[in-house]
Amino acid sequence: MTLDTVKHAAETPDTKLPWAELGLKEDEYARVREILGRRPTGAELAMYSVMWSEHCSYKSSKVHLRQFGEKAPQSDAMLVGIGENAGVVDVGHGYAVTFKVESHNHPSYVEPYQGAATGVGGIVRDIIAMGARPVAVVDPLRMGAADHPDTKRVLPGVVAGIGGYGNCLGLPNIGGELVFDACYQGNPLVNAGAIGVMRHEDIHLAKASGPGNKVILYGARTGGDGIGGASILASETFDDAKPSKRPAVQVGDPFQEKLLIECTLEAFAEKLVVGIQDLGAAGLSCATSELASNGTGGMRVELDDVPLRDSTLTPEEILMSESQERMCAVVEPEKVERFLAICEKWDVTATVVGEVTDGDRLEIFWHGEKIVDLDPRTVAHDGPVYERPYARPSWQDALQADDANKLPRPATSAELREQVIQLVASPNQASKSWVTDQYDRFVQGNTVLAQPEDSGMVRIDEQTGLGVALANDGNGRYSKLDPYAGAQLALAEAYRNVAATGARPLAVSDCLNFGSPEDTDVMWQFAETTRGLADACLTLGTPVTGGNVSLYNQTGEAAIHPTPVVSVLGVIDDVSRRTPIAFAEEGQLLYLLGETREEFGGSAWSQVVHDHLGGLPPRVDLERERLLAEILISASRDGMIDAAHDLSDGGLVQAVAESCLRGGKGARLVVPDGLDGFTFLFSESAGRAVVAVPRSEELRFTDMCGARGLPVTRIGVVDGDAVELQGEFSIELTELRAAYEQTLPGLFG
Amino acid sequence: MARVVVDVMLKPEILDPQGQAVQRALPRLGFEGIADVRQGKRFELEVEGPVDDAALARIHEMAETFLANTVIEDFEVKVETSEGPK
Amino acid sequence: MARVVVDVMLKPEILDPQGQAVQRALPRLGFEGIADVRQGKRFELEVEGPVDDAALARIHEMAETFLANTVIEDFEVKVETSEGPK
Amino acid sequence: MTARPSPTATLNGGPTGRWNVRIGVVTFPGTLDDRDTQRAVRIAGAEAVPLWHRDKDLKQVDAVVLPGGFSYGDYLRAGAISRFSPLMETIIDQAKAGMPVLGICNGFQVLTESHLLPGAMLRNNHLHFICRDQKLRVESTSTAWTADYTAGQEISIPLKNIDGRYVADERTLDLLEAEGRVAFRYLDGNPNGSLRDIAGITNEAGNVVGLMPHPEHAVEPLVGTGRTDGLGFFTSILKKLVNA
Ligand SMILES: Nc1ncnc2c1ncn2[C@@H]1O[C@H](COP(=O)(O)OP(=O)(O)O)[C@@H](O)[C@H]1O
Ligand SMILES: [Mg+2]
Repeated sequence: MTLDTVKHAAETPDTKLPWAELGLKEDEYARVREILGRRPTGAELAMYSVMWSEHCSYKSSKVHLRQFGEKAPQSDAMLVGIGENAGVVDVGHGYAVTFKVESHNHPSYVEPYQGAATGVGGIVRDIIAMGARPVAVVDPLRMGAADHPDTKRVLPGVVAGIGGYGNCLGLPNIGGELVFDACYQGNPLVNAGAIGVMRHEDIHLAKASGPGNKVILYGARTGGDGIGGASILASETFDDAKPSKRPAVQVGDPFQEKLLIECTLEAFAEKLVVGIQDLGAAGLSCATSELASNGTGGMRVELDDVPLRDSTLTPEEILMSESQERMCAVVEPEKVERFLAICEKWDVTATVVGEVTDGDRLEIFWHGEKIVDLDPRTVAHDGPVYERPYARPSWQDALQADDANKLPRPATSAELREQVIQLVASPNQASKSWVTDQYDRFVQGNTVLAQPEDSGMVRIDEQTGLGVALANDGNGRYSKLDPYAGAQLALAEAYRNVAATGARPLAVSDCLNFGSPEDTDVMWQFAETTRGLADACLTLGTPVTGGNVSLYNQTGEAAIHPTPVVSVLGVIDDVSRRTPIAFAEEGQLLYLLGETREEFGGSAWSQVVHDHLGGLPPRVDLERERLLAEILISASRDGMIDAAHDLSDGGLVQAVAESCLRGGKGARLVVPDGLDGFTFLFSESAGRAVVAVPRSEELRFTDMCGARGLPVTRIGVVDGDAVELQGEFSIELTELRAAYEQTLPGLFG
Repeated sequence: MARVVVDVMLKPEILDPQGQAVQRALPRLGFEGIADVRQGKRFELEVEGPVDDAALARIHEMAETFLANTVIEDFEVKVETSEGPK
Repeated sequence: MARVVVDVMLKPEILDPQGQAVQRALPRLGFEGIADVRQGKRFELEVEGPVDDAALARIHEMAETFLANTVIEDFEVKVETSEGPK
Repeated sequence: MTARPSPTATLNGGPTGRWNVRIGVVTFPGTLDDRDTQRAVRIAGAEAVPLWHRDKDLKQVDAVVLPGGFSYGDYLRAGAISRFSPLMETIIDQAKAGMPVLGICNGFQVLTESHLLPGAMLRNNHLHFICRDQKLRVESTSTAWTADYTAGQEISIPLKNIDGRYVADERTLDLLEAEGRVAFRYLDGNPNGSLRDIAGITNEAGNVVGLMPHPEHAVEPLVGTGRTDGLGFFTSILKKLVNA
């Protein structure tokens, strides 16, 4: 076998390469040839093909994502924005916080445990690559129908994988979502998010600067993981006798990752690192080309020095391998010894594999021969950009015309009561303890709030009580009805959830899960979503700091609901001021903040009772959201409320049920003037929350709402052992608890 | 009653963090000369009735669809003659 | 290189919920006639040098002090002749 | 980061940081709760001394805590690899000579693997990781780590593990009961199938204690479960060492 060196490639311009099998389009391959002025070598082709893939290049989504930058609100908090491994925001007292959400959808369908586990591993490496200590994880999940047999395979595996990995890393899981819907049957969504904390001066970036500086690869050895494409390259064109077995599934090693965290942080603390990049999708191809192109010079890499788990790997495969738990650091020569000593201390394999050069090329060598010689920018940043066609789906009007407000409503008090129980017991509304009890929420000793609170909250400074909160939301049903409004509702809900716990919303990360961008309907949904989200972020003053796009979540013709998952990060000056959801004190007054309209399109009620999806989602009023948030934050700071719960899917009755069960106290509710009991209980109007106010604070609180123009309605009192709607029905907490808590254990054991 | 054993091991190309951790610990415990360790699972099944070809075919199917995850694992079905670990 | 296998199983008197969970699932998957399932561990050791009595004695010691916890587990050491799961 | 003196620490233990008591907190690769344990030690009023698994030296500490986590990923068996560390050799010797040692969760597993405590920990009977606020009864107050509790006192502290099922043979269990060495028992339902609802035990001398639930996560009113029921472990040892 002749090694396909740069020289060889120049001499054999007519050699056919399997660019199509590697996923490149004809014009893309032509561009590669044009960029290089010759045909690529096998190794170069491997790099271009993975880095120009949809996953790594964002070629279909880029033109739309630009709005997040173009429409970004002015924010003093933003320290590092879109384009790095994760965004960074200033939270005061010299602390900076980084956070991001990513998808690991497809791998989690193929192998739920490992797919989900490695999803957590990947997002945590993004956080450490910024210089931060990870302090919490979250896991927004979407599964197929709760009673579908395949969901019994996927969900328990996913939950065990997220727990198995996150628990072993010592990261408290402080939030997430679990939504069941048949549209996710063949395409479950496994999104994972992480938060990290650092001092301002510790922020690190992925760039290789300073000629002579060493490139160190450390962590797990490189194996043949996730390199199906490269194997084609190796076997069909260059060597027919290659081993055929290359695993499509990667197995995670959380213990290795824990060591990686500790040794990386120790190296940061000793100021040993000039630039750093995690190895995720596209492995070394991505890390070397991104480090080099973001730096000032070029880079030279000796591929023979990469520690291997499998000695039969070809250079193409080494470049593409997605073996987990690896990082790449750029270190000044005189600090290399110390860096390696820290790795040794933590039993982490570390090897110098290259150095920064004063040129501008990325050069990679194998057995002493040059097999890659290219401008790293062309791989990392100058990938193809598509303006994919899109159009409003032909079915959209009919869907919106199918008005949920016209569905038959409960006719009697008994029926109303029955539907409350049905709602609370439905898989999407029922308690998620079956999931969250499998996650460690206490580790690190800083968890102030975790599930089932409105947002997760961790303390980041013991002296001052400074803390951060994170909430993730997304409602695919709303987005299906109106993707522009759906994205805004997702943001509004996460924003409201953060404020409900007393934290001030600061910044946004998002994970956009969609079907195929080659479908004009899907592309329209995507365009509408990004436009809606960017507009709303501008209005609410919360910039998007980063995120992730997952496309092709589609089985045949059927795409999933457009599902933007929006994460809002908030800050709270003193976590002792946090507001929980629990109604814990008898006699406290319950107030409903905001306005309730007849809005049932996409509602939980329409799904649970009628299996219906149609009409319009709730109206969005971002100014109202902002006002509501201000009230909730002030009330928390000044001690005017003891509990708050945001109203979202399931409406008021769901929120009240959760707050009562959490606090172990009942509530007596009265239908306010101008509303009927059904609308009062089940409407999903946005911009609302329910709060528990101590009697001594009642006047102060209502005056504040009145003065600022927020509608506030007294709806009842915390009292007794039942949730009672005066004149209609009463449900004992024991019955309510059984309905709420038994559903998931009943389904999943 | 007859005993059938199903051994399930990670495929050779798949990372085996457990086996690795064991192997790395051995020299520290004073055990040299072990070049590699892989850790897998062993299932001992007590089969009612005769272990004939039909029974073995069923167990093979069970191993393939349930005991092993063939995306990442290989398996082997053996009829035990000895008594297994004591 | 020679392969030595160490099988480690929970002692019979110790509850094995993993084995039980497997056994309970079998009928639901349409597999009848399995009276009991026990799940244990299998270690495949690649031994450098000859697998003579001395080597086996060392491996036995390794199994007893490390691979198995003899408070709860039994083990068996076997020299592999076949190739293991394929 | 240093902790503010907690009001509860003063209640139970006396003025913060006045005595020069050094409590070692061990870090193995994969240990997770070491920094939380150090915080708990500080809140109780003692000095927390980090100990590294590769060292043999105990840095003149007066007592040692083996914290929770997944040392060596819990690969092979929880605690099985850690117990062979150089530091554990020293700790095993010192424990036998009477030094107080507390093993929490993974630390408990290390203690059973080291045979400093009898029995073994196995996978939970329901096979899931479980994280919850767990009610316990303190059965023995005559250990180095429990004197600040009252016999029979009920406390709630977090439980979080997947290998938390305590097993031992009948003879050992009977002996533990007879000698009053069952230190903690689960209340309100056995969370993992532990024999005789055992949550924690002590050695004969009472200096070595192991338990699965996490007292170090219940020392501040704001975080975790919001309870401080776990602080007594750390004030108990502090008082004992101060009065020694
Ligand atoms: N939906 C999105 N919204 C905002 N930023 C996004 C989105 N998707 C991707 N990005 C940003 O684009 C950059 C590249 O993303 P990605 O390649 O996934 O990063 P990484 O490889 O570090 O995970 C990152 O800064 C990421 O935050
Ligand atoms: Mg990254």
